[in-house]
Parts: sequence; structure tokens; C-alpha cells
Amino acid sequence: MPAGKYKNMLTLTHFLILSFILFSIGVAGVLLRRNIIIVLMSLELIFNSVNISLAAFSYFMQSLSGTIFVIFNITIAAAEVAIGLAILVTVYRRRKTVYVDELDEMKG
Amino acid sequence: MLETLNINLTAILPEILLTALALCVMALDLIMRRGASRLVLGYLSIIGLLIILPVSCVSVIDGAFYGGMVKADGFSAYFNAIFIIAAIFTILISMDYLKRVNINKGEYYYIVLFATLGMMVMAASNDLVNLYVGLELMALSFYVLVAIRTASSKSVEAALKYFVLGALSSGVLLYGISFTYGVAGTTNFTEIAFQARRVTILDPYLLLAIVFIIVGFSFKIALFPFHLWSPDTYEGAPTPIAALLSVGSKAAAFAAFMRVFLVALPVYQPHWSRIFWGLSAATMLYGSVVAISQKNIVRMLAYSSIAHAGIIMIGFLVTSDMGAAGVMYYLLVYAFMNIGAFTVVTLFIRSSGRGESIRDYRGLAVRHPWLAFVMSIFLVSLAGIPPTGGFTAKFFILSSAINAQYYWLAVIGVVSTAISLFFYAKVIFYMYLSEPDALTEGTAGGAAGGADRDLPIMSSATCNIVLVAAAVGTVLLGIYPTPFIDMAIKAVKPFFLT
Amino acid sequence: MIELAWLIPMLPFTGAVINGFFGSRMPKKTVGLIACLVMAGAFIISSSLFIKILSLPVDQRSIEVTYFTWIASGAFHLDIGFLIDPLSTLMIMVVTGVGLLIHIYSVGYMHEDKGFWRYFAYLNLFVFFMLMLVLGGNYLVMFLGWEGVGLCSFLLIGFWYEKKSASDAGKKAFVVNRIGDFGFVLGLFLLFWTLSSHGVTSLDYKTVFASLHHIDTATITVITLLLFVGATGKSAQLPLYVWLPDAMEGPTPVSALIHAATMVTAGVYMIARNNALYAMAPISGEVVAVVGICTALFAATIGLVQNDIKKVLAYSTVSQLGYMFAAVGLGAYTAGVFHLMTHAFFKGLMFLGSGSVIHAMGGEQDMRKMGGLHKHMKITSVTFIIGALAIAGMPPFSGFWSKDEILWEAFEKGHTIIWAMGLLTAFLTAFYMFRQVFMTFTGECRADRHTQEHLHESPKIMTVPLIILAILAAAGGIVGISFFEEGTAAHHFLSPVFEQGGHAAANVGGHVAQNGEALHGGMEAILMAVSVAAGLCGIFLAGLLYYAPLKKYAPSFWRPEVIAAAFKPVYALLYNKYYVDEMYDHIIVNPIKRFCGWCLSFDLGIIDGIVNGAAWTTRLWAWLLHKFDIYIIDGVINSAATFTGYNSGFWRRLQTGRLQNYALIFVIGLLIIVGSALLG
Amino acid sequence: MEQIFFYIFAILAVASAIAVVAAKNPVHSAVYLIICFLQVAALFILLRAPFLAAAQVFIYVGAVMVLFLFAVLVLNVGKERLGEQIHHQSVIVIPAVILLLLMMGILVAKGRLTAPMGAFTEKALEKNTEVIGKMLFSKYLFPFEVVSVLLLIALIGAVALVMKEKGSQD
Repeated sequence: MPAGKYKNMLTLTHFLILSFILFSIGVAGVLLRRNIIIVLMSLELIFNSVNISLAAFSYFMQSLSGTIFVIFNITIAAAEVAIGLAILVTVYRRRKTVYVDELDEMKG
Repeated sequence: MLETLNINLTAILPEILLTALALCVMALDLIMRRGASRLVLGYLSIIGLLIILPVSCVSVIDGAFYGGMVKADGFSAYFNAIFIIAAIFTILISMDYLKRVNINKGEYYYIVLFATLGMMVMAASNDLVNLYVGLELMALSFYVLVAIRTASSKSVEAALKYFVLGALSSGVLLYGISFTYGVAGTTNFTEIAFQARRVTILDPYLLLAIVFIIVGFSFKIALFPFHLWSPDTYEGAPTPIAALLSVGSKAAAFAAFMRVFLVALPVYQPHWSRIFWGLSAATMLYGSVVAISQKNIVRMLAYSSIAHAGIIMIGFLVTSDMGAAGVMYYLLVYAFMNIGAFTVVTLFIRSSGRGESIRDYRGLAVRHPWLAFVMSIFLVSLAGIPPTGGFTAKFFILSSAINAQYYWLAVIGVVSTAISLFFYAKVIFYMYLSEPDALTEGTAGGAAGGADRDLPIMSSATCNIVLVAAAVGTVLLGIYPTPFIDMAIKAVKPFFLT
Repeated sequence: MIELAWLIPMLPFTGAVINGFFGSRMPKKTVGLIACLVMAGAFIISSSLFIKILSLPVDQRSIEVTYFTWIASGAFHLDIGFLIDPLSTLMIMVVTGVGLLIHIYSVGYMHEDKGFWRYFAYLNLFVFFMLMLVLGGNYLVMFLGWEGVGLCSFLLIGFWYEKKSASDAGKKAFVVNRIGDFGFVLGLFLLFWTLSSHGVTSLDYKTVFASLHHIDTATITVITLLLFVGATGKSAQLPLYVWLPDAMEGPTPVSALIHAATMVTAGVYMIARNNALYAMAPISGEVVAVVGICTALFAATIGLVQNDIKKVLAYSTVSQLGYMFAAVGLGAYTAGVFHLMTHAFFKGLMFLGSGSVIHAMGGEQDMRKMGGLHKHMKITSVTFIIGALAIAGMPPFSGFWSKDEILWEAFEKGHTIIWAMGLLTAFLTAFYMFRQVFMTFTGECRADRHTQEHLHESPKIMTVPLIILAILAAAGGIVGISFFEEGTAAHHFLSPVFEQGGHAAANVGGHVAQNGEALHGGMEAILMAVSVAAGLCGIFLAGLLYYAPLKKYAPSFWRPEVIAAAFKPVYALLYNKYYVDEMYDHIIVNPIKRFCGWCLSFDLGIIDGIVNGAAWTTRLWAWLLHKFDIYIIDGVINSAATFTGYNSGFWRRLQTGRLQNYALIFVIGLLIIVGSALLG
Repeated sequence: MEQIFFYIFAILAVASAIAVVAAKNPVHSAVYLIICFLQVAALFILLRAPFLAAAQVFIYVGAVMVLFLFAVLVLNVGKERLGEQIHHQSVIVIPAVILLLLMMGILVAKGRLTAPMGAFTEKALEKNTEVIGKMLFSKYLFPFEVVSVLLLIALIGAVALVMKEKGSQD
């Protein structure tokens, strides 16, 4: 634990706790909100929580792989948002709704 | 760091060629006239893939390349062959399918190629970063492909479901990856394995990491209870894409599983194999039981595919070279038999949406004996009856389970297979032992039905090629599996040396 | 000749492929010719193989032929190969010989059917699988054949799928056989598992039999019992026999080939082949014998009152199969296989004969509407009577020798009860068979005028196979007895195969074996006389009831109607086949149907149920609050209207967005795994 | 000092994340999400990763959020009534999420960092942009190239989906 070296008493656990709180909020958003746009935003929260934990690991282990992984993540998340919103637009055009629970044509 | 880069273009030659091919197809698409038929893009893709297939089979080089990111071993070559075969079949069916549903989008072809590239990157990766990037490349391509029938409300609904759940699973997977990184201090599989051998005890971070990685990939494989997307997505997606999803995406996720758990984390086998045990047993039983009551053939195949994933899982979790080779061999067989079945299904699809019900297959043997015959081969193989590939594949998996003393899992596998016979046989009975439904002949469809009456079951040349190739492959793999299983065993041997 | 053995199954396979792919475009003549030619080829090679085996010294008659490696991985090794020994050569002789005759007959029988080519493709394919089953040199090849014959059987039972009863019968056969096959697979599986834990990584018969000493008696008993479950399915024994009577919905030659002569005897063959296993598990042997003899008696009683010409034969097949199982269960493998062979002749003959009758009657199968057919179709009638005499165990017809052999073995081994039941069955068999003969061929014709005018003898292509089979049914026993009878050369023919089995069986009945020695000779002749007497008795009683010239001597109470009325409950019970089908429907089929219905709603029901249950609770709560609100604010007056409005909204909301349900299940799955990992 | 900053940023991030999920108006959600992203960027600075912070601001706040707002406006989704925004499975979801929090909390609290230290001192980390650049084009060259293909797919895919096909009926 490099905490001794860094005078502030911030530990890895601080960041990890923050990370999983954000993760859970994101999960809750995905499960709860009916509006697809907000569901997509919640997904972004999940990705951000991962980024925090990666960056924290990276920092506390004095390694850069994590940091670089975060860069990849940010890029990929942006690409995902683009696709997600494109799908959302097609859904809206076809079904005239942004509410997830109105999309239940297929089941069983 | 720079000195260990080990750049070697030969090692990634299949990936480079595939990218080049995709870009060529894309360029051609851009310069073609807007209304012109895009079929030529399909032919170009197939020719390109046919060239890449042998290249990817021979470009096997020892060692890790690009800073330990990429492997070009027999394992990735085997999987590349599966992916490319699946892609060739998919494109061949798609050419017919796209005509059928009246879509003339060139993007379709090269996004399929890019999805294949993503799978290849996954199978070849020796690093979590690379693995994740490959996974996302594949996933993004599939999101687009599932949604490509923008005019169909089912298609867009399927895409949305797939996207949201896929992104959620990506998030979970990433969380697991980040903790793996936190435990091992590296994302490289070889180094993680080294690290794991040093520690060996399972600390809480690693537990979290393992569980989250398992869940993340289980989604792609559609293991119970992370399978819920798959029936809806298969139903809504263009049928050839459903075929590719069920074969390619699943195989890629298995490749990833094997890389991560057999190369990086074999030390913790007792821990993770227990989790897989439960997932596998639940998936086998759930898939085969629920498939019985399906009325839509695509959904039935989706559940059957879930059940198969459960059985394939057995071969993976027993952690032996025979089991792992069984997984690879099974996936190869699965590529032939499942795409074959999906091809027949594709021929039934009409723009009106009729033809997806299992009832529509009634009396097929009389009207189209050839289609009924090949469909029976595929179904018999899926059911695991000799002399087809499905039987030998199941045999390998189950005997590896017995060898590794996973007796109960093997018994559950046999039970699930026995149950699954009922829904496969249902289709065969409908084809051979039922009178043609008046509805399928288009009489009840009235004027509107009359128009698409003749279209559906006219098999095109491209589809016939797939049917013949898939049927021959299925039977050949059933009668003469030895070389293929030997190759697979050779490919996974290095995983079990340490 | 041995080198050509692979051609025996491959010829019918080629025929199936040609007819299957091109049959629809070929004239019927060509289709029939191809199908018969491949069968003739297979028969010729089989015969020469048989002669070849006969010419070899006794200890060299078991030949393993390996064609190529099927599955090889690590230590495990499995070949595609044949085991050519006296048992398998005898079986291929029966399959190809009877098969050839039935193919020829079918050309005439099916000539008007639009599915002519389809029929012959299936039939050839069936023969291919059957030959694989009996020739296979290891368990997996046998399993391949086992599954294959089943598939062809279902397809052929449901051949006339336009008839709902036919396609239902096909499905029923499938479902019932699944239960049996499941036992069979589990048995193979257990065998493989046990052997592999002792380092035996092959499933060749020879290797397996040589390494049986690794396995303890309890395990081998379980294995043999599981294999027998498979046999009860395929060979229509209690309690899985129910599919066979329904299987008569298929074309009659199919009933003759598959459901009388060959496929249904696969279970007997399987047990005979595995005699080494059964020898080590005396309990299993007893079970086989008891189930067999019970089936024999049970089916015979049902056969007494059936009126459908084919149903009678079907129950008689079930009954005769029971005999064979009783024999192999007692360790009298030679007798069992001998009866298998003679049964193939006379039952094949009788089915073809009944086919000829049905053909002449324009599809009518009810014996009450027949009668006096002897006048119109002499060949059919005479050959049929020869078959009936054979099955009734009249000397010198073939059935006499083989049935007597079984009864004698039972008696000799001290199983007097089994012997007595067998004797009773023999009596009943003679009775219902001649009831059938008299009802069909003698007396006044009871058919309507139109049918009567069209009565005719079948064409030559159908009668010639009948005549050949009649010769076999008549003389097969005498020829056969020189092969099978103890102490003659023929005893040596099959006995090497059963050496191990016979050995152990001798131990089982050891305490009476000595007595048997003493009884031999005189006793055998007495027993023979008793069984012939039982048969004659049956024929005579049937004659008193149904044969006009004899009827007048019968006492007044001895009339079908009177007896039926006197024993009404018994008659009803038999007539309704002991209500077994109804019982199965109630106990098994309906619950399964309900289960499937439940499965249908599994995704919707369980998963939705959890989620909707939660939603429902929320809504209920909200509704209660809402109600309360309304009560406070608007009073009671508006509440009724609001209730309905809210209700519809509530139901609409029940159609929850599946996507988030999926996500929820996803997260719950994650939670369960994390939780179990945390606890474990 | 850093601790205080951490708590400020962390509390703000959590609060705004909750607000994203709880807000009635999607536009408000988007704004809260921007705030949350900015807090994460600030946390990256605390973790000595200025490059990440910059990337976070540019890509997330600059690009992603603009896309979101654009979508919100294009689809014209207004404020929702209370009953409409929350899914009915909340009875299960909330305990499930709390359970998730608990389980992850236990695991994270029990865990300790056991991995070997990397080669980078704190000083090197503070000027890590240059190192990151070098690594991206050496060790991470292959995934980097794959990501470029991935971005291409995102571009084409979005266009392919949203662009109306000529002659199609919608």
C-alpha cells in the first residue's frame, strides 16, 4: 500500500467505494427509468464508475496500463453512445415512443 | 518496453487482410450508384474471405506480438476458421435474404466483415485491453446489423434490447476487468497467470473480478440467466445475422473465456469452475425445457442455442485438453449445423412476417423434399444423434466430463439432450408427418398473401451452396472427426503445459 | 467375401440415396427395381458371407473388420467396424432375406401410392440402419443403428400422414421410444463411465466383454437393466409396448418388415449380443424373463378379442417378442434367436397375407366384415394358414421347433411358472390365430356387395413372396433345428457367441441343472406333446366358435356373443386393452401436456411473474393509497368509475417493458453468483 | 487537503448521479450527467492523470453530452409525470441494488492491494501524457488500430441506421 508515501490519507478503497456506488446508481437507473435516453445516460454512469476504479488502480499501483485502458474506454463509450442514440432514433421513428416498456412486441 | 514489442506483420496477417477487404468493400459501396444492386459487394466479400481462410489457417507463429497483446497460435487459427466459415455462410444467405426483405444496403456486408474482425481480435488476444476492444468491435457491429431492417419494428426493438443489455454486460465485464487489473497489476494474460501462481489465494478483489468477467461474457454466450436477450434479438434481427450471432459471437465469447480462464486464471479453477458448473447445468436444462413450448422457429433455435451453450460450457469448465478441444470442435460443428438450420429458416421468411411459425413447416417433405431432407440432417445433428457431427461433438464433451469426473454434469447433459430431442423431432414430424397447412399455401392470405406466395421457398443458388456445404460439413464431421479434433487438441495443448 | 461386408449396409444406403434424391423424377418401375436390386445384392453378399462363416473352423468364426477410425482422442479410440460372427451373420440373413421379399411385395402393394419413391427411400434407409445395428462392432455403431431404425420407423408409421391417426401413431411411437432410448443411452453411458474409470477407453464389444471383470455386480445389474429399458421400448415389451399396436397405421409391408420381422427384434438381438453382461447380472436376466413372459401372456389375452386383422397380428407380435425375451432372459440365447428367426418368417408371412387381404378388401381391416375369402384368394389363404399353424406351434412347422425349444429350456432350468405361462400363452395364441383364420377365410362373406364384387387374388409380385415365406415358415424349423438343436452341428453355430452367457446362466439355474440332465429325453417328448396338445386345443376351441362346420357341435353356451355377455367385465377389459392407453393418458400424457403448457408460459410466467408480482404489489399499494385519496377527496360516488379506469391501466401496465425485466434478471443473476461466491 | 477535495468531488458526483436517475426532465438529467462527468474529471486530476481529465472533459462533456442533448431535443421528450418515469419493478430493483451495494462493499472493504508496484514513480505519473503517448503507439499499437476501426464502425453504423433509405416508406 503506497498510502504511507502519499501524505494524504486517501486510499484506494476510497476510490473503489465511490466507483461501486456510481456503478450501482447506474444499474439502478438502467433498471428503473422508462425513458430510453435516461437508460443510456445511466449506462454512461456505469462506464464512468469503471474508469474511476481503473484510474485509481493505475495510480496506486504506479502502473500506466490502467490509465491507457481508461482512454480506450472513453473512446469506446463514445462510439457506443453514437450507436445507441442511432438505434434510439430508429426506434422512435418506428414506434413513436421513448419508453422502454412499450417495446414488447416479442416475448415468450 | 519498446524492446519487447515484437512487431510481426505475419502474425496479424489475417486481421490485416480482413480489414483491407472490408475497406475495399466499403470503398466500392461508396463509389457505386445509389440504386445499384449491392450483390456484387457480397460476392467480393466471399471471394476475399475464401482467400483469407487458408491464410488464417497457416499463419501460426509461436510467441506473443505487439507488446504481448496478440497471439497467433493454433488456437486463434482454429477459431478464425470457425469465424470465417460462419461469415462466408452468413454473407451467402444474406444475399438472398436482403433481396427477400427488400434491403439494398452495402453497409451490411462490410459490417459483417468488421464483426468477424472483432471476433478474430478476441480469439487472438493475449491481453484484456485487446480482448475488450475486440469484443466491442464485434458488439457494435452486431448492434448495427440487428437494427439494419430499420423499417421493421421488430428489428429495431430487438436492436434496442440487445444494445442496452449488451452495454450493461460490457459495463459489468469492464468492472471485472478493472479488478483483475487491480489484483494482478497488469492486463496481460501471461503476466496475470504468473502473478496468480505467486499468490494463489483468492482475495476478494479477484473474486469480484472473476464473477463480473463471467457474467459479462455469459451474456454474449447467452447462459441462463443472462440469456433473455437472445430469443428476442434472434427473432427481430435479420435471420442471417441471428445465425452469425448464435455461432460467431458465441464462439468468440468462448474463445475469450478460454483465454482468460485457462491461460490467465487456471490457478483459481476450483473457484470459477463451481460457478460455471451452476451456470452450465441451469442453462442446459432451461434451454431445452423452454424450447419445447416455442411456436416460432427462430425462437426455438434461440433456446436450442442456449441449451447448446450450456453443454459446450461443460467442456470448458472441466479444464482438460480434451474438454477444451471438445469445445472448439463443438463450435466448429455448431457453425455448420446451426447456420444450416438458419438457412432453411431464412428461406421461409417473407416480408409479411409469415413463415416463422413451426407450423409453417408442415408437409415440407412433400413440397420441397430437398429442403426437408437437409433440415432433418441439421436438426438430427443438433439433437446429437449419430452419425452426424452433433453426436461426435456431444460425445467428446460428455466423455471429457466423465474423464474429469464431473459425473453429474454429464448426466444433466444427457438429460438435456434427451429433452431437446422432442422439439427438434417436432419440426421433423411437421415436415414429414403432417399435411401442408392451407395457410402456408397462401390461400387464406387473400390478395396480399398471393403476392408473396411464390417467393419464400424458392431456394436460390447461394442458399443452396450453403445448404450443401453445411450438410456435407455436418455429416463429414460426424463420420470423420479425427483430424479436426486432433487439430483442436494440438491447439489447446500449450494451455495445459504449465 | 469378408472384404465385401461393407457393401451389405452400403447397398441399401445407396438405394435410399438414389431413390430419395431422384425418386420423384423417376418412373415407379425404376424406383422399385433399384430398391429391390440393392436388397438382392445385399442378400447375395450376406448369404455368401454366411456360407463363408460356416466353412470356417468354429473358433475362427468371430471376425472383427475395421474400416476407419471414427473417434480418436487421447487414449480413447473408437472405430467404425463390423463384428462378423454367427449371430450377426444370422441376423443379416434374416434382415436382407425377409427384407428382400418384403421389398418385392411392396412394389405390388404400393403401386398406386403417390409416395412410392418416398416409401422405398425410407425402407432402404431402414434396412441400412438395421444392418448397421446388427453388424456394428461396438456400442456406438449399434447406437447409430438403434436411433436410425427408430427414425425410419416413425417416418414409415406416419407414412400416410394425411390420416391423423397415422401421424399420431408416429408421434406416439417416437415418444414411447424416447423413454426406452433414454434408458438405453444411460446404460451405455454408465458402461462407458465405469469402464473408463478402469482405464478401458474403448467401446468395442470384444474389449468391453474382456474387461467386464472390472465391474462389480451391482453396477452391471444397473447397466443391464437400463439397456433392457431400451429394449422394452424398441421391442414393445411391458410397459412400453403401447406404440406397436398403433404402429399398424403404417403400410402393411412396413408392419411386416419393421414391426414384426426386424426392428422390434433389435432388443432381443441387443440382449443376445450382450450375453456376457447379462450373464454377470442374474437379477437382470430374471427381470428380462419375467417381463418377457408377462408381456407374452398379457398381449395374448388382448389378442383374443381384437377385431382388426392387423391389431391381432400386432398383439401377437408383442406376445411372441415376449417369448423371445423370456428365452434370452433365462440364458437360452440360442432358443431366443432361433425363435426370432422363425418368427420373422411366419409373422412376416402373416402380415403380408393380411396386407393381401386388405388389398383385396379395398382397405377394410375389420375381420367382422370379412369371411369366406378362401374362395377368392386361395394362395393368400393357404399361405396364411401355414403361418397360423407355425405360430400355433403345430409340428412340423417352424414355430413348433422354436417355441418348443423355449418352453423346454424354461422347464429344464426349473422355471416352471414361466413354462406354465408360456404354455398358456401358446394355447391362447393358437386360439386367437385360428379365430382370425376362421373369421377371415371361412364362412360367408360379410362385406358389402361392392367389395365382394371386387374380391380378387393379389398379383404375382405379391403372391410369390408369400409363397417363399410360406415355405420358409413351414420348413424353416426343420432346417433350423439342425442348426440350433443341442448336440447337433448347428448348436455349435451360435454357441461360441453365447459361450460366456450360457456358462453363467448354467450357474444361475445350477441347482436344477442336474435334475434337468436326468429328466432329459423322456421329459422332452412329454412336454412337446403337452404344448402341441395346448395348441390343438386352442385351434379346436376357436373352430367351435368361428368355423361353421364345427359350430353345430358346440354346446349352446359356446358362442362368441354368449361368452362375451357372460364375462362382460373381462371382455370389456380385454377389448379395451386393459385401458392401458387411457391410463397412460391420465397418469403421464396429460400431466406432461399440462407441464408443456406451463413451459409455454415459463418465460412469461415465471420471469414475468416475479416482476409482475412486484409490479402488482406496487400497484396494489398505489391503488390502495389512491383509493384512500379518492375516498377522502371525492367520496364514494366516483370510486366505482375510477376503479375500472384504473384497472384497465393496471392491466396495460402489466405488459411491462420486457427489456428492463431482462436487465433485472441479469442483475439478480449477478447477485446470486456474487452471493454464492461470497458464501462458498 | 486532497482528502477534502476528494470528498467534495465524490459527494457531488454521487449526488449528481442520483439526480440523473431521479430527474423528471431528461434535459435536467443530461445537465446532471455533465456535472457528474466533471467531478470524475476532477477525480482523475487527484489521481495524477491530467490527460485522462482532459480526455474526459473533451470526449464526454464535449462530444457525448452534446449527442445526448441533441437526441433529447430531436426526440422532443419533455418533462414526465411522476407515475411515468419509474418502472414498476422498483419494488425489486431497490432492494436488489442495495444488495449489490452491500456485496460489492464487503468485497471491496475486505480486499487489499497485493499486486507488485509498477515502474512509474509519482513524478513520472504527473507528467504522464508523454509516456501515455509513447505507450499508445508502441505496446498498445494493435488495440489502438482496432479502436480506430471501431470508431469507423460507429460512424458508418450510425449513418446507416439513421439515414433514410431512398424509396423506403418511412
